[in-house]
Amino acid sequence: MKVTYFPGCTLRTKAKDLDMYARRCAEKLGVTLEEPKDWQCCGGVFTTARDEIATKLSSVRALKAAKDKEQMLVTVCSACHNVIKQTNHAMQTDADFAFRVNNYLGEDEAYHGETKVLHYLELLRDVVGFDKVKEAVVNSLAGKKIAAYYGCLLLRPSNVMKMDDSENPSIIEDLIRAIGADPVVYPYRNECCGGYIALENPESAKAKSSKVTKSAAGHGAELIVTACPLCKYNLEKNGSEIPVVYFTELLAEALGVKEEDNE
Amino acid sequence: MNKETENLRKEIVRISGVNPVKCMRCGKCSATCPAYDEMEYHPHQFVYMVESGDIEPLLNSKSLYQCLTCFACVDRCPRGVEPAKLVEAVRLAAVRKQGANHLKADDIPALLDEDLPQQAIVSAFRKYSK
Amino acid sequence: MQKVTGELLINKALELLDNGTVNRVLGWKRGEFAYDMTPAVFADAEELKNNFVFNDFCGANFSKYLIAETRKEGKVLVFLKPCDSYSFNQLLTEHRFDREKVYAVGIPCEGMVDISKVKKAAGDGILDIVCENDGLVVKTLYDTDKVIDCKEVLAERCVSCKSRKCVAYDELLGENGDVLDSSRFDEVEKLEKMTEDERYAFWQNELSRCIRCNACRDVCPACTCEKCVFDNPDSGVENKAVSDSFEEKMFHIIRAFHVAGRCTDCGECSRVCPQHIPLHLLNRKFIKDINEFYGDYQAGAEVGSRAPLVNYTVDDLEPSEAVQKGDADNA
Amino acid sequence: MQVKGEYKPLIVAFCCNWCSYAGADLAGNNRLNYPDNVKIIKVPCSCRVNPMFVLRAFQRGADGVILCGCHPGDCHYTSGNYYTRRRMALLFSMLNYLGIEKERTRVEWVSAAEGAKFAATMNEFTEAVAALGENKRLEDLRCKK
Amino acid sequence: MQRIGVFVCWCGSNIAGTVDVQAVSEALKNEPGVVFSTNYQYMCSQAGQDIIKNAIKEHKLTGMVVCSCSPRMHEATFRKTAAAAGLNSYMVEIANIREQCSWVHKDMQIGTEKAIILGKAAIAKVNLNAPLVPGESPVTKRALVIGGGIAGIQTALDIAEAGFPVDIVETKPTIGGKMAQLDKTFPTLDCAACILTPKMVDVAQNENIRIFSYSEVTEVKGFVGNFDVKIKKKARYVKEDVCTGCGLCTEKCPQKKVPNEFNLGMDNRRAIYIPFAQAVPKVATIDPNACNMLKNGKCGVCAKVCAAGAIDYKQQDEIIEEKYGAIVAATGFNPISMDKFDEYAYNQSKDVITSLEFERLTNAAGPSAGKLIRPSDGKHPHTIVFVQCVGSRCAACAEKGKEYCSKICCMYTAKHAMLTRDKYPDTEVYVFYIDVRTPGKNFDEFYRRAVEEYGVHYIKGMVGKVAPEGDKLMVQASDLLANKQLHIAADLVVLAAAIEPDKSARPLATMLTASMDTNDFFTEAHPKLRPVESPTAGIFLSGACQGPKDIPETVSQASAAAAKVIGLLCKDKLTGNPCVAHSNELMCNGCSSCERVCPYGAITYIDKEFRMPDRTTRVRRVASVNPAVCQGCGACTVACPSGAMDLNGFASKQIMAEVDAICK
Repeated sequence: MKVTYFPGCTLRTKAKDLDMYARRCAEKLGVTLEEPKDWQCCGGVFTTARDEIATKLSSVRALKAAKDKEQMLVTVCSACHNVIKQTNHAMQTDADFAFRVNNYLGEDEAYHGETKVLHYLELLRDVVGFDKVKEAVVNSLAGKKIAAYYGCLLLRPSNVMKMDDSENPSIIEDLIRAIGADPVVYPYRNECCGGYIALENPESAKAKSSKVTKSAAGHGAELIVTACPLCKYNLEKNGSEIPVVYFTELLAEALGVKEEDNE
Repeated sequence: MNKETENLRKEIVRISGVNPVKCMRCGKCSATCPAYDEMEYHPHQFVYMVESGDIEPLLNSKSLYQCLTCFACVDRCPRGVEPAKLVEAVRLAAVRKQGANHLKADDIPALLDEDLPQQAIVSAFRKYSK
Repeated sequence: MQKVTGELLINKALELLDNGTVNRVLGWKRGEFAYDMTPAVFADAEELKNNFVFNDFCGANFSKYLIAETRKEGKVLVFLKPCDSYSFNQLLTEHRFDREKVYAVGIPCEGMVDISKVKKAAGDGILDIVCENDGLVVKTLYDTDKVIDCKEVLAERCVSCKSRKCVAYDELLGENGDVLDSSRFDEVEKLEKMTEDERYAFWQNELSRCIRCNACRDVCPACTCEKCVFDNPDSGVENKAVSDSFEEKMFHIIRAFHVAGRCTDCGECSRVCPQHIPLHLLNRKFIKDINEFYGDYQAGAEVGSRAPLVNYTVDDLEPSEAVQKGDADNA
Repeated sequence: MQVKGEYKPLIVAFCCNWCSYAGADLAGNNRLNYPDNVKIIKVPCSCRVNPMFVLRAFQRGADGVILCGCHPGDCHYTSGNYYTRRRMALLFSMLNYLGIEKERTRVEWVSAAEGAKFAATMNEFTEAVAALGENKRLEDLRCKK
Repeated sequence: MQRIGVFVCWCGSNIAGTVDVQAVSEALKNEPGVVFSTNYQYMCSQAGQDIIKNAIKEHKLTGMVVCSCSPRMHEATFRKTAAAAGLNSYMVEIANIREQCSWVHKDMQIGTEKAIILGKAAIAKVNLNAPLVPGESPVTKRALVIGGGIAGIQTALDIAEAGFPVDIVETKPTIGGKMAQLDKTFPTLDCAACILTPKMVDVAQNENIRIFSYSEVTEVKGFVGNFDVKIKKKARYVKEDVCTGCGLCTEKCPQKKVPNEFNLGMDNRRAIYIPFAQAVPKVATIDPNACNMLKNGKCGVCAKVCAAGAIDYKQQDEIIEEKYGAIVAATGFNPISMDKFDEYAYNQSKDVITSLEFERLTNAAGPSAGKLIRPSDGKHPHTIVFVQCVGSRCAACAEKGKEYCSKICCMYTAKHAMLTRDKYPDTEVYVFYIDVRTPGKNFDEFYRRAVEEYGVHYIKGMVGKVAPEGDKLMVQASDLLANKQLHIAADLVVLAAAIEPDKSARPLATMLTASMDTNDFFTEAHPKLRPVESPTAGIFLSGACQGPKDIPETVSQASAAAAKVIGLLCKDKLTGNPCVAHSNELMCNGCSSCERVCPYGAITYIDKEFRMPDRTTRVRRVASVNPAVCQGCGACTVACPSGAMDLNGFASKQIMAEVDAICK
């Protein structure tokens, strides 16, 4: 099957791994990721103000491109996912906003949030199925204790993201189980890492991030997985005792496609 | 409330889509906020102060730039008030003023380190500048 | 123009008579004029072969006849066009006949023609009309035969057909169609957009032509009361009283309200009106309002559905809001 | 309230026994004025009002018809006024569609405690109907005269 | 043609001050049907009533109109007057010329004109009135109470005390309900079991009370005074009349790992069990989902040890059919699920518990024998955080919490905090609250004692997150008054979960045709004046099924409901309101429109045989109104497309006659 895939700015630069492994795993699982032509950066964060139009246009363009191809739109970066899903929700529910955006874009056919937006994790759970992922595993990670770090962007606002229970999520844990490892549940997996505050107040980011990594390690995790480049940066930068990797890398390892290039 | 404040209040309510009178003052937003300690005014105060028109202190407060829109307050508020959206609307009211950008392009190079993802820079720009 | 032929229906009817499934057939037979197809009950094969017809003039909706027919011995065969099937279901919802005593054969319908349009196109003095492929060959007193494209003379109700899907049948001849995205509310919208005075003038012009012949009521598949209120001296709206009576003046509003929420929009009322009053525009207004106020509802789409007027939600809109909403002029 | 000889519209008010009729009584108890053109007909519940009654009133010369019932959710019979609300929404919308002035019809929820609201509603409604003048249109929709 | 008398009342100057009563009685004299018209100073006085009585006799009146005050005032009076003189009560109509005429107008001419029109309308109506006779129906002198908690127990006891037989249907194996699970009760702190169990014993010993435990109501038909009810007595695989309750089986059963519902799953019970020591009936029950014998036929230990021979593995569900005159719903409440509130880590940590679980933890008969311990490690907690309003007052999303205040949490939390500090003074207790609501006798004093005498820390603010770290629960909360964010390392967190109606209430309400609000609480007939009755006649409400309630309130309401039931059962016959709907079978189409709008389920359909003009017969489905159930709203009359349905006393023709009279 084919889906529209929005990689996002960071996946082209600092988070190439997140992107590369996502593509390889998708291929292995029978999903082709098609990039829309000329996609633009989503802007990193969703501006909740209802009168902000310009900052949301790139998301709408990507959504529209997927609609034209009658495909789902899949993202892997948490930030892109959050921005695009929230924008799509606004297009569905805020008629005034949608009217103005459509006016601005001036396309023949107005867009009203018809495209289905999925995170790569949702693609694995709802489209591919974790059972199928499990069957595709060649290097079982049995015995490995892995903590999922969701951060804020994947889950919240939960009435829009609708990915999982925002207080007790299980989607990454289920993936970890599917690839044979043991998930470690710890309380700060859905708390903020500090995000872009790292830029001007690194101390604040440090306080937040180290709370997360300490808690994960304290609950016995050997490894933290995340879907967000900025989360990864913050957790690593602020002295995590345990490694932090993208979930796609872990999946690639399990599916035996991690070292493909070197063969 | 004078007319100017009243208009500002209405504008903030309009662009945020948040109705502050729904707040029942339980303080769960502030209980949940990860940036609480860095803030001078806390989420519940944003809600109360916008409601009562006491907006000027908020516009001038550094607290505006401490909220990371992590939506924890939005998700946990029992009344559906969505404080983060209100904070954002107040922040926009501040940075949309001429020359009031909290983050300027010239400041960036000094803040960078080589591992920092772009995402951080674009996000910060979006939140702090106009 | 019809995709199923009369022959096919006759054969089906013969088969069902023959194998004892039914003992009579409700169908169309030719009336006095070529375009005048009237409902008839056929009890034997001979009759069927000689008189049964199905062509572009068979607009009559048989559902209502089933009330009387099912009270007789044995099973009756009925042919249901898509719009008839909605009426069929609606009558079942209202427990008006015994489903066990009917064998329903769903048939596709390509739309029926409007004889007044044919007359307009072909002129007066029609002697005979033959339905051929997509056209009608009209023989008149005065002219040479005229060929008219069926599409040109399609009845209004068929131009804005709501559904080509048979929603009730025991057996289907041909392929079932779909519920259509119809333009049936366009006319209503046009009226809503007029000013109050224009609307009044429109209706005054239309309704003043009424001769109170009761044809609309008699044909209506929703008007199946054991005793119609207009015939009931105890109702306060009995007719045949003095000429300025209440019923005389309010007949159409009362009738439209009586069938509101139950009318399937089959369009029979307007078809039979000798004065060509667009009565369906009253019913459609109710349907449109119901859809807009309380969510889409199609009477007869399924058996047992709860009609909007015997239903409610606690946050329904207020009558004042309803009037505003239903009044495009003020929007 | 009225000056003699002035055009006085005739208003028929259907009031439910449990809330609105009691509300009208309370208006009287408190000596609140409203026009004498308003004539009240008691019904057990607003849902007893058949659209035919409304049309009958208009045809017989009423200039305005108002239905009063318990507030939604407070119906003595639990759900009667919900049916009223739907019926009248459709009826009034239809009358408007036929070109009848929409100010001539109204549904108002008046509780037994709302004597003041009852009087105010009647004053307001009468004024609105008076502004339209005599009801000609519904006396004979078919205008056969 | 009627012979109508018109009686115009002056009401002193109340009417006569603004209405020319003489002119009114003169004007009405000429109306069709009127044979007598007069006026008098006070029609409601004895002298006035005598005028009416005499006129009825003298002029052989068949109907009468009194032009007077509101019918809400004196309609009943004049109806009795008429009846006393031999005129059917329902041939009386009132023209309200006081509240709706003389009191709202100031001008004599205007008032007089309007009074005449109102009189004419009433006369037009009376012309079409028909004598009505209220129907009578017998009353089955037995009550059914659904739910065996404190509400149901109290209601049943009160009804039984009055001498009427009562049946209690309880879904659990024992009566007692939530109160049986409580430790102490506020504000007096007496032990719940000490005051409840004697009542349970009373129930068991009362000759007028039958208990159907482990049973449920499956069907309700009929109407006030005459309900037909089916009760399913689920198989408990123990012969109730044989079992002595010795409990030996519950000790010997090898299946030991069944979560114990009574202790909210905090310990285990056997597959055969008696919920608690004072259970009523004290009879064992086999859990078919846990019993090996029932699942795969391998065991049979309980049957072997039972000296009484009470075990019966072949027992079947039994359906009991009984008639009742009145039904009381007492289905109670439950705490809501905490699944949607995982910011408090209820599913992550055993040491985050609900208040009801806390009750069990402090109860001497509970899983820890009354010793307050952490469920995770059995250690004594030194810091306890109570969180109020978890899921109450929650408007954000319906699937998460409840919009209403659960009412009881403020008080029981004060109780828990106080008892904890009393028994374990070394324990720090924090209560996070939004508001403390203590309206009740001695309630606020109780809460203040918790603060002032027992040193409970009350903090205004909510808890945002509970994070289990190591053996501590890191509680992050706000202290709104200090404008601080607090971080407390707690040992135990107790959540005051919102309460909701029991899940069985909704299907029950459907069976009873009793209305419910959007939260699934039963609706009362009037929120102020008829708080213990459902709008459906013969259905009464007891306890928390009507709204959140504490024990004193529940018991008051339970007794009130009992009083209402007794009032009903005391009657031999019920006199109905004759102003009910009736269907003209000849005109009825049988379309079901009326049935669908009837709020009382008063309309059923019957197949009726009609003789046709040609002497054949035809069977047709027609509507039939049960006059004992119909309350006379008239919704059906408008829903009926054929006009077959009409309402006595407010017939279409009558109302149209009034319209005509007014509009003339």
